Formats: sequence, C-alpha cells, structure tokens
Amino acid sequence: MDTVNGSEIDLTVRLGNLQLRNPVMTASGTFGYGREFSQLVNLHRLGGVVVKGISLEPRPGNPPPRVVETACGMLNAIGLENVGVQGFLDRKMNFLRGMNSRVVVNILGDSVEEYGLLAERLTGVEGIDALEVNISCPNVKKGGVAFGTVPEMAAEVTRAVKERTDLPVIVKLSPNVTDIALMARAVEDGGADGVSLINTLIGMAIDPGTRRPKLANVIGGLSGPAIKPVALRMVWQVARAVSIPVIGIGGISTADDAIEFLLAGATAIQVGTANFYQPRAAEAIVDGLRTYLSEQGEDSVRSIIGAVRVVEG
Amino acid sequence: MDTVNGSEIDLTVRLGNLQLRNPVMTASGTFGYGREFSQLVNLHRLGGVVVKGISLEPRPGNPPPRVVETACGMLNAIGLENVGVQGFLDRKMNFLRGMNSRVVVNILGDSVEEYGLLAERLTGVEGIDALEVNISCPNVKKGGVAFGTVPEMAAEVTRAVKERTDLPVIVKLSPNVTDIALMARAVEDGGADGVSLINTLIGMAIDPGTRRPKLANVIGGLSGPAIKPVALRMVWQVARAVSIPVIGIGGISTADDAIEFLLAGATAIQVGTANFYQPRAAEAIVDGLRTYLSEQGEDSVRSIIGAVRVVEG
Amino acid sequence: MPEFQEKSQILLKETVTCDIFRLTLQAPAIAGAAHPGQFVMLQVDDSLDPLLRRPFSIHQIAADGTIQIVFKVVGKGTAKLSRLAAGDTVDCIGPLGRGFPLERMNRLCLIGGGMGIAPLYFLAKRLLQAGIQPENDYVLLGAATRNELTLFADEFFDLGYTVKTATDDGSLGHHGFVTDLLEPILADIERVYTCGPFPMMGIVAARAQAADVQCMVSMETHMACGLGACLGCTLAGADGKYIHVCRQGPVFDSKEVAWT
Amino acid sequence: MPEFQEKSQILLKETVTCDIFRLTLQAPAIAGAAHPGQFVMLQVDDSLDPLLRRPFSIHQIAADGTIQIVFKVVGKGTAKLSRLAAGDTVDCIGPLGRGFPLERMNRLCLIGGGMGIAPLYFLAKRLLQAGIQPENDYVLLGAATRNELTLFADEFFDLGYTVKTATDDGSLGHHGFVTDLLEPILADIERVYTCGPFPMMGIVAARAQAADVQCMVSMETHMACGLGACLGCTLAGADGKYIHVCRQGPVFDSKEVAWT
Ligand SMILES: Cc1cc2nc3c(=O)[nH]c(=O)nc-3n(C[C@H](O)[C@H](O)[C@H](O)COP(=O)(O)OP(=O)(O)OC[C@H]3O[C@@H](n4cnc5c(N)ncnc54)[C@H](O)[C@@H]3O)c2cc1C
Ligand SMILES: Cc1cc2nc3c(=O)[nH]c(=O)nc-3n(C[C@H](O)[C@H](O)[C@H](O)COP(=O)(O)OP(=O)(O)OC[C@H]3O[C@@H](n4cnc5c(N)ncnc54)[C@H](O)[C@@H]3O)c2cc1C
Ligand SMILES: Cc1cc2nc3c(=O)[nH]c(=O)nc-3n(C[C@H](O)[C@H](O)[C@H](O)COP(=O)(O)O)c2cc1C
Ligand SMILES: Cc1cc2nc3c(=O)[nH]c(=O)nc-3n(C[C@H](O)[C@H](O)[C@H](O)COP(=O)(O)O)c2cc1C
Ligand code: FES
Ligand code: FES
Repeated sequence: MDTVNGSEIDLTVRLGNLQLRNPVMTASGTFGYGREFSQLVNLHRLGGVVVKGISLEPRPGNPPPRVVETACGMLNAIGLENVGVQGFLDRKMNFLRGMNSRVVVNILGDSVEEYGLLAERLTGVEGIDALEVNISCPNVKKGGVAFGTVPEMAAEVTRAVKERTDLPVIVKLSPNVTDIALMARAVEDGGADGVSLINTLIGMAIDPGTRRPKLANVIGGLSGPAIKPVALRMVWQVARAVSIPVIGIGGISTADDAIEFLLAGATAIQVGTANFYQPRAAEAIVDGLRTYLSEQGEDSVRSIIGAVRVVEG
Repeated sequence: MDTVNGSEIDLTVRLGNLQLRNPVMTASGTFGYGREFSQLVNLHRLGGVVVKGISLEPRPGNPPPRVVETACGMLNAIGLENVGVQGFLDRKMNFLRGMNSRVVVNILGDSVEEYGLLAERLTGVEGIDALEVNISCPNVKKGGVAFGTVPEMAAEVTRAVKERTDLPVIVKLSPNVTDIALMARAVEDGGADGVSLINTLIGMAIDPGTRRPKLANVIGGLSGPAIKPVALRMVWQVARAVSIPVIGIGGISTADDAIEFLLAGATAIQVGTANFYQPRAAEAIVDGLRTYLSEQGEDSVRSIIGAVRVVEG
Repeated sequence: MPEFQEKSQILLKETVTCDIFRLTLQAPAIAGAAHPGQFVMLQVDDSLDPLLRRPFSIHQIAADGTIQIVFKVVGKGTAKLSRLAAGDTVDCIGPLGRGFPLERMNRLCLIGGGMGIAPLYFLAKRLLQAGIQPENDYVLLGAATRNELTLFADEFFDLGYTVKTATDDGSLGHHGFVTDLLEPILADIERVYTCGPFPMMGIVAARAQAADVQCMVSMETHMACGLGACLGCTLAGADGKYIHVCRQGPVFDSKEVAWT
Repeated sequence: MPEFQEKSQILLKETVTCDIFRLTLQAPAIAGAAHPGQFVMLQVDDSLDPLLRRPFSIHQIAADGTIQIVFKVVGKGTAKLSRLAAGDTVDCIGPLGRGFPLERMNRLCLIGGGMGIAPLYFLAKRLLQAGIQPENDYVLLGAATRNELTLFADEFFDLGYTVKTATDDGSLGHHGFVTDLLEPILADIERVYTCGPFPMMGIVAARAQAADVQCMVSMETHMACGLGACLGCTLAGADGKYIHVCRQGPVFDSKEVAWT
C-alpha cells in the first residue's frame, strides 16, 4: 500500500496465484539478470523482473552486428545468447533472490521436451516465482516453424511445461501471426496461467552502401515505441478472448503507455527496450501510475484494468 | 533516360507489361487523386500515382477522430471514404490523364463480385494503366474475415479481377498474417501480375484521460517509418517466394529507404505516409536514387533490384 | 488556390506568456497569397518524432514577405517549436484551406477564445483594408487569464475596434466566458466570426443562429496532411455527412457543422 | 563499480572543426568515479528519434566535477548533440565499462586515430599522476587533416609527452597512416594503448604482437544499453567466443580480439 495525498492507493495485482506489489515488470532480454541495472534502478520497487531467456545449455548467440536502431525502435538478433540453466542457477539466482520484486524466468527450447526439462530444473528453486515460456522459437523437429505460430504446437509446449512444474506458467506470444486471439486461446486450453504479449515483430534493415543486411542474422526482432500500437491492439484482442490474466508488452516507456495497456485489459505490463534508453523507466511508471490513479480518483489499479470505454457498433 | 555526371542512368522498370519511367510511386490513400499535391509536387516526375481506394458506391468513411499520431508513425481509420467508381471516372480521371506518370487505380470491395465489377468498370478507360487490388478489406459474405488473410479468398479475388480486365493486376497484400509468402504465392497462382506490400499493420491507441480509444473506430492501420523494418522483411520474403514483380511499401521516406526495398527485391516502391509530412518525398527519392546509382557506378536501377548481399547459412 | 512549401527563417520570437509564443517567419510566397482564416502546416526539423506537421493559423502577414503565427505549448510538437530561436528555420506549407468571407457588411463581431484569437487579427486587418468602420465592430476576446490577453486586446484596440475581454479568473474584463459578452450586443450585429474551443464556438453558433445572425466558425481537428489527401480531418456536418476541415474549411458557416 | 545517471548541464561547447566538438559537462558523480578508457551513454532529449543513447569516451575529468567528451558528427544522434549549446542539459549514464590498466610501466606508446584520440587524453593525464615520465613516452596521433589534430597534439605536448602526428592529406606531420610512426619506435616500448578505427587498431595490434609488446585496444561496436543487459555489443574474440564490449571492454588486450 502506498499513500498519495493522504489516500491509499493499492497497486497490487494477481497473476493467478502470484501477487505482484505493482503491475510493472521488466521484459526478458532487456534487463539482463537484474544485477546489470542495480546501480541505476531501485530493483525493490518493481513488480517483477523477467530474466533473459534461459535454455538447457548455454548458447553463444548470433554473430555481430546484433542490434540496429530503426525509427522509434530497434532490431535485435541476439540469437538467445544465455548462460544455460545451470549457469543461471549457479551464478545469477543468488542476486535475484535478494530483490523484493518477483522473479520470473523466461525459458526457451528447440523442442517440446526441452521446455519440459527446463520447467523441471527451475521448479522448487527458492526465489523463482513464475515461468514465462518464450514460444517465438523455431521448433527444430518441425522444420523450424516457430512454436508460437501454430496453435497446436503452442498448446503442446504449454502442457509440457505445466506437467513439470507447479509454478505459475505465463506463455509469451509471438505477434507474427494472423490471429493472436486464436493463439491465446490455444495456450489457455493448454493450461497456461497467463499470457504475455507481444514478443518482437520480425523485421529487417539493409545498408545501402554495402548492400548487406544490417544484422548478420539478416532478420531480427523489432521492439520499442514503434510497435506499441500493434502490441496494444493485440492485448485488447486477447484480453477479450481469454479469461486468464494478460501481461502487456511492447513499446512501453511512460506511465501513459502502461495505462493504455491496463485499460486495454492487461493485468500487468513489462517494460522492454525503454530500459536501454531510460533505465529508470519502470520505476517512473510505478510513480506515474500512482499519480494517475490518484488524479482519476481510483484507489486501486485493478479498477482500471480493462476499463477502456469502447462503444461497440 | 537521365544524365548524371555525363553518364546516362536508366531508371525505368517494368511491372509485367507496364513500363514505369522510374520506380517511385505514391501509395493509395496518401496522395488523394493526385491533384491535391499538384501545387507542391511535380507530378510528371513520378513513376506512378496510385489513387485512393475506389469502391462501387461512394462511401462516407468512419466517424472522427480518424487519425492519430504514434511514435514515428500514425494510425488511420478513414474507413475507405471515397467517391465511388462513377464519381471517380466523372470527376477525378480527367486531371489524372494529364500527368506523365502512370495511373494505378486501387480497388476494394465487400465481396468477390464487387471486385470483379469494379475491374470491369475501370477497364478500357483511357489513362488507367493498372489496377491495384486492396485485399485488406473484410469479406462480408465470409463473416468479415479479411480477404487478405486467407490464401484461397485472396486467390479468388485475384481471379475475379483478372477475368474482367486486361489491365495489369497488382494485388496489395496485408501484413497481418503469419506467412506473407504463402499469401503472395496464392495470388500469384490466382494470376496476379504483381504484388504490392505492405498495407498497414493493425494497431490501436487509447487516451488515458478519457479512457476512450483515440480512434472512433477503435482500431486502425499503422503506417509510417515505424513499420519500415517489418515491410522490408516481408518484401524480402515475398521477392524470394514469387516470380512476379514486387512493389515495396511501408515507411519509405528517403532515397535510402527506397534503396533498401529495391535491394530486398522490390521492382518499384510506393511512398505513403511520408507524403503527408514531406510532400516532395517521392520527387526527392527519384533524385536520390539517381545520385546513389551514379555513386555506385550503376547505369540502371534494375541492377540493384534484389541485389542485397545475403550470406545464407 | 496557390500553395507553397518554403524553408522559413524565424526572424523574431516573441514570448507572450511562459507558454505562448509569437513567431515572425520569412515566407514571401505564402505571405503573398494568404487570406485571413487560412493556415500553414509547420515542420520543425527532419526528426521523425513527432512525425506529422502541425497546423497553425496565419496570425498576420506583412508586406516584407513575413507571416506570423501565435501558438501555445500543449504537447511535443509545440514544445519543440517553442525551443527554436530567431535565426532557426522551419519548413512551412501554405496558405491552406478556405478562409473567412470578406464581403462588406456592417456591424461585425469577432469572437476569439484562447489561441483562436490568432487568425482573427489577420481578419481584422484585412477587413480594415476592405474599408470597414472598425469602431462599429466588436472584438470579443476570452482566455484563461490576463497575461494571455493584454497583448492581443491592445493590438485590436489599436486598429480601432471596440474590444471587450473576458477571463476565466477575472483578472481582465468580464469574469467568465467570452460568450457572455455576445448576448447584449447580438441584436446590433450582421455577422459573427469566431475561432476557439469547440464548446465555445458551439455556444456562439447557437446564439447567433437563434438571433438569425450569420456566423462563420473556424474549426479544428487532427490533421495529417492539411492538403485534402488523407481524409483524416473530418467532422460531423449538420446534414449528417462528414465535412473535411482542411479543404472545405477550416472556416464554415456555423449551420454546416453538427454541434452536438 | 559505481554507475550514475545525471542530468548534466553543458558548461562549455568548443568547436574543434566544423564537425568536431568538445563538450564540458557538469557530472560530479561520474567525474568522481571515472577511470580512463571508460565511457558514458548520452541522451540528448526525450525525443524518440533517435531512440537509443550514444556512447562517448570520457576525454577528461576535472576536480570541479566536470567531464569532457569530444565527438564528431557522423549521423542523427551526433548532429543533434552538435546543435546543443552551453546551458542545455543532456542525460548522462556512466562511468561505464572497463578502462585501461594503469600499472607502472616504462616506455608507453599511446596511439590514437580520429575520435579514438578522445580517451587517450584522460589516460595520459592519469598516467602522469601515477608518476610516469612522459618525455620517455610517445603519443602518436592520426587524423584526416591538420585542423582535426592540432588542438589535441598541443595538449598532449603540454603534458610533456613526445608527440608525433600523421595526417591523410599530409597537412600536419607524417603524410600517411599513424601506424607508420609506430615501427621505428616499437623496439623501445613496453606497452601500447590504442583507440581508433578497427583496421588501424588491427595493424597496431599485429605489429605490437609481432614485437611481443603488450597492446591494449579500446573497441567500438553498436551499443543499445551500455550496461551489459542487451548482449548487442558483441565482437568476435580470438578464442572463437564472443566478447561483450560494454562490460568486458571497451578496453581489451589485443590478443583477446579476432582481428580478421
Ligand atoms: C486549422 C488549425 C489551425 C490552428 N491554429 C493554431 C494556432 O494558431 N495556434 C495554436 O496554438 N494552435 C493552433 N492549432 C492547434 C495546433 O495545431 C495544436 O495545438 C498542435 O498541433 C498540437 O501539437 P503538439 O505536438 O504540441 O501536441 P500533441 O502532443 O500532438 O497533442 C496535444 C493536443 O493537441 C491536439 N492535436 C495534436 N495534433 C493536432 C493536429 N494535427 N490538429 C489539431 N489538434 C491536434 C491533440 O488532440 C491534443 O489534445 C490549430 C489547429 C488547426 C487544425
Ligand atoms: C565505447 C565507445 C566510445 C565512443 N567514443 C566516441 C567518442 O569519444 N567520440 C566520438 O565521436 N564517437 C565515439 N564513439 C562512436 C559514437 O558512439 C558514434 O559515432 C555515435 O553513436 C554515432 O551516432 P549517430 O546517431 O550520430 O550516427 P548514426 O546515424 O547512428 O550512425 C552513424 C555511424 O555511427 C555508427 N554508430 C551508430 N550508433 C552507434 C553506437 N551505438 N555505437 C557505435 N557506433 C555507432 C553507425 O554504424 C554508423 O556508421 C564511441 C563508440 C563507442 C562504442
Ligand atoms: C535485445 C532484446 C533481447 C530480447 N530477448 C528476449 C528473450 O530472451 N526472451 C523473450 O521472451 N523476449 C526477448 N525479447 C523481447 C522483449 O522481452 C519484448 O517482448 C519485446 O522487446 C517488446 O517489448 P519492448 O518494445 O518494450 O521492447 C528481447 C528484446 C530485446 C530488445
Ligand atoms: C490515411 C491513409 C489512407 C490509406 N488508404 C488506403 C486505401 O484506400 N487503399 C489501400 O490499399 N491502402 C491505403 N493505405 C495504405 C497505404 O497505401 C500504405 O500501404 C501504408 O500506409 C504503408 O505505407 P506507408 O508506411 O509509406 O504509409 C492508406 C494509408 C493511410 C495512411
Ligand atoms: S488533413 Fe488530410 S485531408 Fe484534411
Ligand atoms: S551494449 Fe547492451 S550489453 Fe553491451
């Protein structure tokens, strides 16, 4: 509970069994393992931190260049570089356990089995509060089609993870699909406790001078303010399609951005690319949210979730 | 033919039977019926003008607000306001016929039949050089699913148009799909002489103060520099998937932007939202293209089409 | 109607209040063609954020090829514009839209609220050139507080008009709405020109229409192009159809607009 | 290592050439913690275009809580930075990364090319404080032309170093590459510090390694965060693994880097 102008404003939200002190989290891959920001941000004030995607084995990632700026956004092709699950548990969890914020571990795999194994390894570990399943990865056994573009595959991954863990399971949806609500319903049916969206849009950039793609990987993921309108639309569509909580992600950098997602139906939000250019963005959003609620005469953030006023035809 | 530094640079490109003096066109809905820009732009220097989408009957469009600015982009929900095919022929064609540039008429309908009828009405009209078929519209007979999201429906519309016209038929693809190459192949199989892409991404914006969507229509189409990386990626994917010419659209505002699309495999490009903030963008792109080709020692723009240097794994 | 795109240097920047500024721009082609009630679309620089041009009424033109605009800082675009200084350059498209009708009429009333005052000064000056007796005409100006108003009130006064003011805080003139000033004089008047917030103009329009006085209103909407191309700038018209502000307007007869 | 985010006022803007500038920034926390070879991530304003911060080496710090950066206009971000004036404020994160090793060694050689000169001045000053005899040490500076070099060459000279210069157009010092100046003196040297374009540093590294002289290089890549979070700033390491420039570097032993 926090107090503004003498009145108490309740910022807590629930993602299934998981209570967050406030709805503001940081997005996977944009906040390292928390520690990277500890000098600049008060980590204890955040609702939660989602760590960089973890795979069974360490991954070296893609060759450079891996990032390129675009209009109000950036493309990345990090290639899911990470320390692997063992490295994560050995070297990263200790710091994360010291935070007041929730710790969500983002996982990724090449096959349904890998997701299941990861869930198993991360369950029962002190300090891990939830899993976020990144399904924007290619299913190597199915010719490299991304799990997140085929409802059945997405549901299968969800089930595999749910079977191996009692942690809340949030499935992170890919926006590169025709019908995002269909994907959300599929993972809901697969047992997901929540969905988060959006992951990056697939994009590309070319250097006219050299005629080469600006990313060594040719294509990469587009993030940042540029994609916010698409993300918000998808969150709105998904929030109406499922009954599990929705976490909004995509181009959020100010409290107003976050409020748009909450109004559209998100129970919580994640700040991604904004951490890079404004490390204090998430903290500032917590403050701004409180100011907004107080100005609007609301005593709980939950009152604005899904409260967009749409006159349907 | 134009001359730079004494050497001649050939900017002409062919879209099937249709030769353009240069690959720079203006995109439907962003350049009115040409005349709106005639005081500010030398229309004769453009490769072509694609007019605002035309339907069988005049349409009033959506209630306001219809446009809202977003980060490096804008959302529009014009609702396909237009003068209808008869109004177009009576009141707009005369001016368009006076231009040296090619005239492409963008058409839209609620049903396959409407597209066919429109093609018929516009065929044999002096001064119309090609049709561009906007398939990002809802198929009213199929519960409002957009033609452009179902390969079979897209192919059917293409066939219906091709049967009624001998004009070159360009099908304009919607980016709101999982597999853009699949859509492109479907319309190629349907007989399209070319594809243009991308139309707008679907997006949304909410006003935190009023809690209302910023567009009266709730959702709208995202355009402008923000979407360029997605558009470029899709053009690259489609250019490798089909053998008909590809027209690149999406966030193009400078010569470098246009060159990226040509390198990715586009035979021509269309300038959209940039016309609003820089009416001379298309003209400047023609100039910039010539400068680039001369600096790169190329004597024809055709040498750079698809010339991106990708080292495939 | 002729339209131009000019790289316009800022010759003078006047600070009216802490968030209202007046710029004098070198724009000879636009100045040469401008008509009261028309506007320009301004681009501050080639940054893509904010992306679109912003519309501003032409506040005044001068024989030396300059135009003036007056603006209030309300968001990103105007904030950026306010950080420019004399010597800087903006990109300017204009003159755009259909301005005010100027045919000779006796007993006019110009009613401006907030930044809506801006185009009325150009109108007032042009009416003088058309030979109208300003002392018989009213200029009613409203704003939030005194310092947003004094400069403009003085300038209209100097032209010879009968000027009345209203402020929300009562710091200058009538304490209340500028529309309150209209009622007592309405009987005398043949035509009202008004520009300001939508609700204010709605009240002016209603009173004028009730008294059978012609009322010309200058409308505001979001504009992407200002050129009639995007079809984004619609408002609901009185006849149930949409009106397009940038080309059919921004000036309309109040009877053409749906006020509810 | 401590890191800070400060709203830094520009106290002084020096124009070195038409496109090279030196800014003195009020950044007491960063100045207090900075180590030569470290950098800052700068944000000009809250516009979203360009979106990301830009990295700049710390060129110098002063006891009054200021830091200096030197930069060349090469694109959007630096162009925007160059339009600021004394009194304006930028948002500054730093000091970031691992700087140059400073343990006592005789006969050092600092080799800077272009903007790579920037961090070497801070290094040169700090080495003096560590008690090194500058007259025995070389500073080799290269640039395109004379006016990009004179200011810096004079300043290193004033510290007491033996300074040699090279320019591409021969307008100052050796007509050719700064790397040409290294060969004749290499035998005397125990450690080389270098910062500049990748090919230049590659040549320096090759020569130093061939002569078995330790060589510290300061690397450049695209950086999104500068904080070790995005994993975007990789380069190929000599052992086939990737190195992360912002946290493991920007300063590396040249043997850690893959130069081809
Ligand atoms: C024909 C016309 C003439 C105008 N003349 C003047 C004038 O003389 N002086 C003056 O101060 N203002 C004038 N305006 C309003 C001015 O254009 C807006 O204040 C300005 O565009 C806001 O830009 P911003 O980036 O600062 O604000 P934003 O952050 O974009 O928005 C702030 C507010 O301004 C509104 N707004 C934003 N963009 C537009 C737009 N393109 N058109 C209309 N409203 C918008 C938003 O709805 C919001 O309420 C005029 C508008 C029109 C349509
Ligand atoms: C650790 C480090 C220290 C640096 N120190 C200095 C310095 O002291 N003085 C100086 O003038 N420059 C320095 N640079 C380079 C400087 O960061 C770039 O010149 C600047 O980011 C270009 O921004 P821009 O928007 O002007 O150019 P852009 O339009 O973004 O690009 C122009 C060119 O700069 C390159 N570039 C763009 N962004 C980056 C980035 N984030 N990192 C590296 N290169 C980039 C692009 O590849 C392109 O070639 C340093 C870079 C690094 C990594
Ligand atoms: C550099 C970078 C790395 C990312 N890595 C991951 C990742 O490992 N797992 C994941 O699920 N999402 C990853 N993402 C996606 C973000 O978590 C987020 O969904 C996306 O960037 C959109 O949000 P934003 O616009 O706020 O950045 C990454 C994004 C960026 C920019
Ligand atoms: C205001 C507006 C109206 C549009 N109207 C049409 C249309 O009628 N038919 C169509 O096929 N595309 C229409 N489009 C889409 C554009 O032609 C183009 O495909 C899209 O805007 C992406 O390009 P851009 O980013 O360069 O604007 C419209 C776009 C805008 C912004
Ligand atoms: S603003 Fe584009 S049509 Fe009026
Ligand atoms: S710049 Fe982000 S990790 Fe190095």
